Amino acid sequence: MIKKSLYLCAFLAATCLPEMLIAQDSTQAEVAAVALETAAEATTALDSGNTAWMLTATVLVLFMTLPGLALFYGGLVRSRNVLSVLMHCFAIACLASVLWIAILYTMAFATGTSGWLGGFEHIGLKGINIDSMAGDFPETIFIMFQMTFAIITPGLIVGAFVERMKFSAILLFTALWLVLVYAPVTYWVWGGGWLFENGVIDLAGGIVVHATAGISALLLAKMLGPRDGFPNKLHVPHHPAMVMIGASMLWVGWFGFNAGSQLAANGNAGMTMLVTHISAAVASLTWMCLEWRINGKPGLVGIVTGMVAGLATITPASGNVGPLGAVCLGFLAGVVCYFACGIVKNKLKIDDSLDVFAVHGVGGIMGTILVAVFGTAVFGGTGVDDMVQQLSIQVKAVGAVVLWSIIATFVIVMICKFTTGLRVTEEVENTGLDQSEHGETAYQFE
Amino acid sequence: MIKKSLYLCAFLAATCLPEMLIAQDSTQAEVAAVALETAAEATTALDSGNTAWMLTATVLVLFMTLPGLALFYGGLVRSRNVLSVLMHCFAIACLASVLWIAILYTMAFATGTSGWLGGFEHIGLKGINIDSMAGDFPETIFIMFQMTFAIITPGLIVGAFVERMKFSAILLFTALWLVLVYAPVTYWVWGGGWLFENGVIDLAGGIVVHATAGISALLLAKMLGPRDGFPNKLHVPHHPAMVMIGASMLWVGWFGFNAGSQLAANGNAGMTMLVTHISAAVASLTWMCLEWRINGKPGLVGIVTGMVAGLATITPASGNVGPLGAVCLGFLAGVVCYFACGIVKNKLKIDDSLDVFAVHGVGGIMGTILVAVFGTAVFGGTGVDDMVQQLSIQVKAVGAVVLWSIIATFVIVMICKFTTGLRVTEEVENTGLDQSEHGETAYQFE
Amino acid sequence: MIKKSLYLCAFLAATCLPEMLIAQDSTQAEVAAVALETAAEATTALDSGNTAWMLTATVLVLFMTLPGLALFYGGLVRSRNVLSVLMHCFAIACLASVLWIAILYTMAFATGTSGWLGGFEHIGLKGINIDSMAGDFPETIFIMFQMTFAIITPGLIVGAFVERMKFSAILLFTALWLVLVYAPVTYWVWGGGWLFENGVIDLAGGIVVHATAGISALLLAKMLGPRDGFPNKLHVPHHPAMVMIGASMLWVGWFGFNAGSQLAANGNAGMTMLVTHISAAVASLTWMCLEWRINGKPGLVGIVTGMVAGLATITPASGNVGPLGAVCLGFLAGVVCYFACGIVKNKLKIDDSLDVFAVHGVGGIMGTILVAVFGTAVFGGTGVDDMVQQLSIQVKAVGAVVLWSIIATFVIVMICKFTTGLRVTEEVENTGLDQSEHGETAYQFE
Amino acid sequence: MKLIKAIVKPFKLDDVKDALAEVGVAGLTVTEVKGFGRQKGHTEIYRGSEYTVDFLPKTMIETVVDDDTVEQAVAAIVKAAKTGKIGDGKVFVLPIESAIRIRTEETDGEAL
Amino acid sequence: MKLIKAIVKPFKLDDVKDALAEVGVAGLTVTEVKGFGRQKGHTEIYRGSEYTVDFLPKTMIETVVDDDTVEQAVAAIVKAAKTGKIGDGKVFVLPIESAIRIRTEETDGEAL
Amino acid sequence: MKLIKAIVKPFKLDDVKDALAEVGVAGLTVTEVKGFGRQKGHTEIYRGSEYTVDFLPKTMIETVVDDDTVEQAVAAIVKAAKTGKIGDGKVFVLPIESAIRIRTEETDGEAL
Ligand SMILES: Nc1ncnc2c1ncn2[C@@H]1O[C@H](COP(=O)(O)OP(=O)(O)O)[C@@H](O)[C@H]1O
Ligand SMILES: Nc1ncnc2c1ncn2[C@@H]1O[C@H](COP(=O)(O)OP(=O)(O)O)[C@@H](O)[C@H]1O
Ligand SMILES: Nc1ncnc2c1ncn2[C@@H]1O[C@H](COP(=O)(O)OP(=O)(O)O)[C@@H](O)[C@H]1O
Repeated sequence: MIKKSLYLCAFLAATCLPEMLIAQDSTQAEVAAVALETAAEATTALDSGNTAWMLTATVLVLFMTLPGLALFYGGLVRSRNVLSVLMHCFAIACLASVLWIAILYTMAFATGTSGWLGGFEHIGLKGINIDSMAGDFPETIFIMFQMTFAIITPGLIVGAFVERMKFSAILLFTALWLVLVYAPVTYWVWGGGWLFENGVIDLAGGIVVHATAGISALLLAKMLGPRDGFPNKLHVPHHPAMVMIGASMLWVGWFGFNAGSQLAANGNAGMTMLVTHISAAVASLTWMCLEWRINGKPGLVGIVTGMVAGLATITPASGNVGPLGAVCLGFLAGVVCYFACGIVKNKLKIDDSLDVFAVHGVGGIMGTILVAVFGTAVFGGTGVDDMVQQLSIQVKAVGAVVLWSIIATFVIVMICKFTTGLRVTEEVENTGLDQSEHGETAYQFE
Repeated sequence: MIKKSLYLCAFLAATCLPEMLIAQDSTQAEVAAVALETAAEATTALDSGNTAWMLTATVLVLFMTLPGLALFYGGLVRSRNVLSVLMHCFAIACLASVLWIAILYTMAFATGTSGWLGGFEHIGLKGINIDSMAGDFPETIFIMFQMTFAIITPGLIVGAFVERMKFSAILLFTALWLVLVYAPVTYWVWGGGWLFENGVIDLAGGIVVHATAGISALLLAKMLGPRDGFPNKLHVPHHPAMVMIGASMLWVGWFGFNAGSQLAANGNAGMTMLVTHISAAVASLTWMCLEWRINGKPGLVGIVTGMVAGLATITPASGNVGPLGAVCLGFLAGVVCYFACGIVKNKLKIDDSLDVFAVHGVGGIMGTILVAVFGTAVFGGTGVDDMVQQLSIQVKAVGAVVLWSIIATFVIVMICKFTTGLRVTEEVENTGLDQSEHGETAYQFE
Repeated sequence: MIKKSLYLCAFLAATCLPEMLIAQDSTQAEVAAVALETAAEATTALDSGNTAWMLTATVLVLFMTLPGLALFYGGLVRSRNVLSVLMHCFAIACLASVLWIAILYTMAFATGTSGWLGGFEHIGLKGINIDSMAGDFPETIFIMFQMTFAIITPGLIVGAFVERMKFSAILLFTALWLVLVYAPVTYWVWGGGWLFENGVIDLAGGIVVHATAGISALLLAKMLGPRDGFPNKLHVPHHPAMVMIGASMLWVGWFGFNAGSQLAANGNAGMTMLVTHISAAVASLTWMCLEWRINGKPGLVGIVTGMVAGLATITPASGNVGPLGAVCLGFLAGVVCYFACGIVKNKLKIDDSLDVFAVHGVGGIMGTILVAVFGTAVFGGTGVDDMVQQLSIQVKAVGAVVLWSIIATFVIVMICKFTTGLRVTEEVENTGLDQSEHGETAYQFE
Repeated sequence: MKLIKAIVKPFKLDDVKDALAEVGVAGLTVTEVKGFGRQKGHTEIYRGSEYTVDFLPKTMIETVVDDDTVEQAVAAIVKAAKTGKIGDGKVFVLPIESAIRIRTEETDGEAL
Repeated sequence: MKLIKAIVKPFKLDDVKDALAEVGVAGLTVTEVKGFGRQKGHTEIYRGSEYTVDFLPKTMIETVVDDDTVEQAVAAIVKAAKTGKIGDGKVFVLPIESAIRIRTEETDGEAL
Repeated sequence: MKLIKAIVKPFKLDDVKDALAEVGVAGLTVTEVKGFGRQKGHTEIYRGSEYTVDFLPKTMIETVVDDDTVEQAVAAIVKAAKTGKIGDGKVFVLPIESAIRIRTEETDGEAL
């Protein structure tokens, strides 16, 4: 398994070479936005307020996955598979943590020699100590904060493969995906890589998190095949209250995600929190009204899905838009993601089971592109002076990342297919993964 | 719906006129406690520590509603109505958020021309930007922090009408109530209005939150009529564990609520946290002992109800009392609210289904009045020099707010009655709101 | 009950006398690590960032117990006893809070006249006001922060006696245990007592929390006797998802526990957070792999138990080890605690029902001892210069605390036996404690 | 002796129980079941997709009665459970050969 | 009239329901049950200790049919529920003395 | 063949199962039910108000046995389930007309 993934790395490195040469022109990021001086260079004094906020934000983002996302997803499946979903999220979180300190952090954030991949100086957190600083707070906290993003991103993909994928395949997929997709893209956008150089805007992960996860989820779902009974004989979510609990945790945690991405407790963080909240509220109401109108009844699963769509959509834009932009993005999130769900299921006929692409992928991409519009002063935004130019950068960034996600995910899925195998047997699917894969039963109410 | 509410606003404005003229005498708040300089006036430098705490406190208070309060209430109803309760809390949160930025914030906190209502300069958050400050932290965070209060207050009222009120009526009620009750009262007490001018003490919402919600809940429950089976054939709480989870979230979130209301991470916040906790613990134990003695068995729902009573009671007083005062308030909360529950049901015969009035209303009012006693130095408190005078101010404030809440709630309920209608049909009530109003089923354990 | 416990205190004081005389040599702690100047002495200015972090950390640790630990334990028992477990945790939290302000805080942290027990100057929080400082943040917050530790520690013991112990006995046991075990040991290790003087390392409670609770739990479980059906006819955990939710809350809360114990938002807190997380992740994966290998299936309850083991183990060491040490401790936690569970049940034949000793006790003791190894520079640690000497201090400290815990717990259990009685009747055990002891039913899904 | 097996709408349980008590039937056993019949299930819609829920929640009441109580008991159930809307349910009567009360080992008529 | 009581594997419920519909049986009542038989339960292992789970989740389908439909109905159930693996379950047939539809008070054959 | 339908206290399930195994009955189906009888329900008190819980949790055990095993089986159940306290439950015996094992299509005696 490890051997195979190393081999793949080599293969991909070779593939990238030509492109790398082209990108060579772009000068190194002079001052990385996520200012990561090693301890030696650190000159900024520690700010205890910013440090306090970053500690808290890190806790919040971890809380989003454990148990937030796990519950959000767990409530949507059948009762015989709920534990498996929680297990997926939990195991992925642990695996991502270990890989992050081993290799991903350095790949994503150490100064690289090209715009394509970070350096390897911090492999195994080499060179990091108590005094290492990331701007005016400790680098250890930056490492942790970013780790929580590396945890939730593959966690999002879980929604695509629930109720049918082998646990061993999930672990292998996650490991390879983090190395081949997440770490490089993070470097490109946040770590000082070529998209960062190009001036792409993505405060908290419309590209890095939602686009990568959304696209990969869609492709994985397609390659994995649908659940038994798709699309007409599926079972209703077994526990909508669990979905709502998870969604609420996502909402509160998302303030750590977005406002934490400002890396300081300041006016930017405040505005980010505000617009994040507005988008979530507007998207929720929008989705609710659509359901009310179209289905006759406003549902709980619906309103909270709208909320997630609103949050995913504002994520990349939350450092640049004002309240008005947030209202617009929230509204668009509600409408577009609502219809995207139906399109994926009914037109594409892909069993992206918990709508990872339609909600996160579509939302994240939409926000990434529209920040070029709503980030302009006209809409009360900041930081976007030339809308057209920014638009082209954003589109290019999305395009490149989507393309790379597709290629890499395809390769990874093929690897899994021929090593661990992808799907459980039909019998296991019938019995449920909880019992068959994990030897446990979810509810024993006697 | 919107037209109607505008009409109502006009009507009420007219009604208020005479009173307003009387109140005219009171000079404008010189320095509003919640010091809201617009960016132009801001001179205080940003304090990152206070900012960090206010970001966190905001997250905590949102967490109180989503999912805290929702679960606290959801576990108390029948299993066929649990989703509807979660939906109420969630939709109310979204609606309150949107109204807050649209109009409520400016009504509550912008400098007004009389003591009765804030100005309209910040309508739609006009004039707020990244640099706007509220004291030494960004105004955006102040807006968010206060928004979470506007979210939870109508959320509390949910407990009065569960299992029978129409969803459309709930939304209309909430919108009107926020405009007519919450925003004005907030201005009176916190925003620099006439009660603020009078020197009323209410750190975190004994009046603004608990008294308004409690009284309105009682009246609404009365006007709505009881659930089928009240009072002798009601069903037991379907999920006490859910109640306890929600209550625990309320407890931890309440530190954001109370200590956050100090608007700084300092000694005041510390003492507020301490007395808040003490009151909760003492009230819990008091309630538990009462149950043990009276019913023979100490129950989980009971102990956590005691906790909520203790927290509601200390809320207005938590900036002024010391540990001893907290012990006294906690004890009184446990005893008085315990018996209040029985009185509402058995004497008043009102189906205030989840005891909003008996727990929040009674607790909040009691704390508001008793802060005049326990805030004196005799009881280790601070800030109350003349007990008798303070007592009269507190009583006046409670009286005025209760009166206004009753009048406004009555009008609002009548409006709902003649537009959306108030109650679901008997058949819907029998089937349960989850299925009938929201098209979902809570537990599908196969 | 109170009389009896006072009597016991006297008895124990007498017993301690000889030892106290020996310990007399050790000079008073010159500057207590947890620097608690009374207001009069306070010279350090308040740091709002550290204050913000300590407020947050306090919230996080309370969240660990309510509802974290309660759910972690509640999901592991039968459905007829789940409410009783939640009730135990909740009532213990309230009781510990009240005792803490009454007497425990001063016993644990006020300057004592010997190395054995703190002074009584802060009894009932006498002398504490808004201006009292603990280093550069308010002492009120320090009191609250430490209170949350006094809440969770007896909470951990709940796991030993679930499904069979009388509620009255639980309350009495908890009160006596806090006075006789928790407060003294806290003084010894953190409050400036003899172990503190000796230079023992225990950042966040390997000794104070996990060793005391673990050992006492084991002895209590032994004296209480096993549940009906132990060891072969026990029932499976009724709600593994609840276990996972609780465990996740423990994980996020543990950052408050460990990083909060640095009492500042600085580089130490950052590194503590990082190593805490690493240990949890590694231990989880280790436990999962062991289960996979040994049982054929990796389970959810297993992986989260591994997580708790990893966290308990790193706790005392988290201020001294680096990432490498954290990986090693996490791995050892996974392996050793995994097998310890089996040993307690199958070899010792003690029904320590939810493995308090095997997970918390063993983990905490292991971490306490191994910090002497992994805290050395060789393993990238800090603060341990002389491994052998530190090892001997650590072992001595563990030995003394274990011994004292055993003696005191034995006495306390005997007291309970002859006053409240220890166990419920067989009929109550059959019916379940929820119904019989608390008059409630957990799940009423109609 | 007969076993009466009635499948009714869940919210009618209390009414049926009371009606049976009135005709002297004071022992019964209740099971939560899911029913399928003329009353069609419903669809729930999540994120734009329809999920068919074929089965509806019903309550099954089983009570063993003396031969001469059967008719009254059935009539009582029918009266109490009727709403006149589709899905009201059925009552079936089955023969019972013997009955025994565990506590006292009384049999047949005495066991009820 | 007969009561057919079939205990089958839970995931076969839909197939059985469809099979019954094909032979004209359109009313049935379903109960989630736990079964014990030749198919042995399993052990779940938590923290190194084994817990025996003796009972397996099964689904009980009860349907009352006319005498002349019994055979087809039983055959349909057997066909639909069979996997050939142990634990497929049983079908029992019991006599029914009378049936009544609550809504209309139609009896016997008409009640089904 | 007979269907034995026993309603017992939930915590007696294991004992009854073991007792039945001893007399050679190795197949049974269990349903969680709520019972109403001489043993009165209880009240739960929340926030000072009483809620009557009429129904008590019971466990229904159904097992089909050969005619000549019925007596022993019933006796075994009664013995195992008895506590002597009110609410111990009942055992009813019903006639069965036919049985079939789905997996093998064996019928009657062989099907059990
Ligand atoms: N033939 C049958 N055998 C067993 N149960 C039946 C049968 N027909 C109907 N039922 C039960 O009765 C319930 C109500 O039947 P349905 O046909 O929907 O309405 P109605 O009784 O008003 O005609 C069903 O949900 C099912 O549980
Ligand atoms: N004698 C019986 N009486 C009632 N139910 C039975 C009986 N024997 C088996 N069952 C039910 O049928 C299910 C399947 O039976 P089992 O013996 O495990 O497999 P198979 O039917 O393939 O021989 C059991 O789980 C139980 O619910
Ligand atoms: N006539 C009956 N028909 C069906 N079930 C009955 C009947 N009488 C009692 N039961 C069931 O038996 C259980 C125990 O009966 P109960 O009268 O409470 O005690 P006991 O069996 O000791 O007299 C009841 O809870 C109910 O489930």
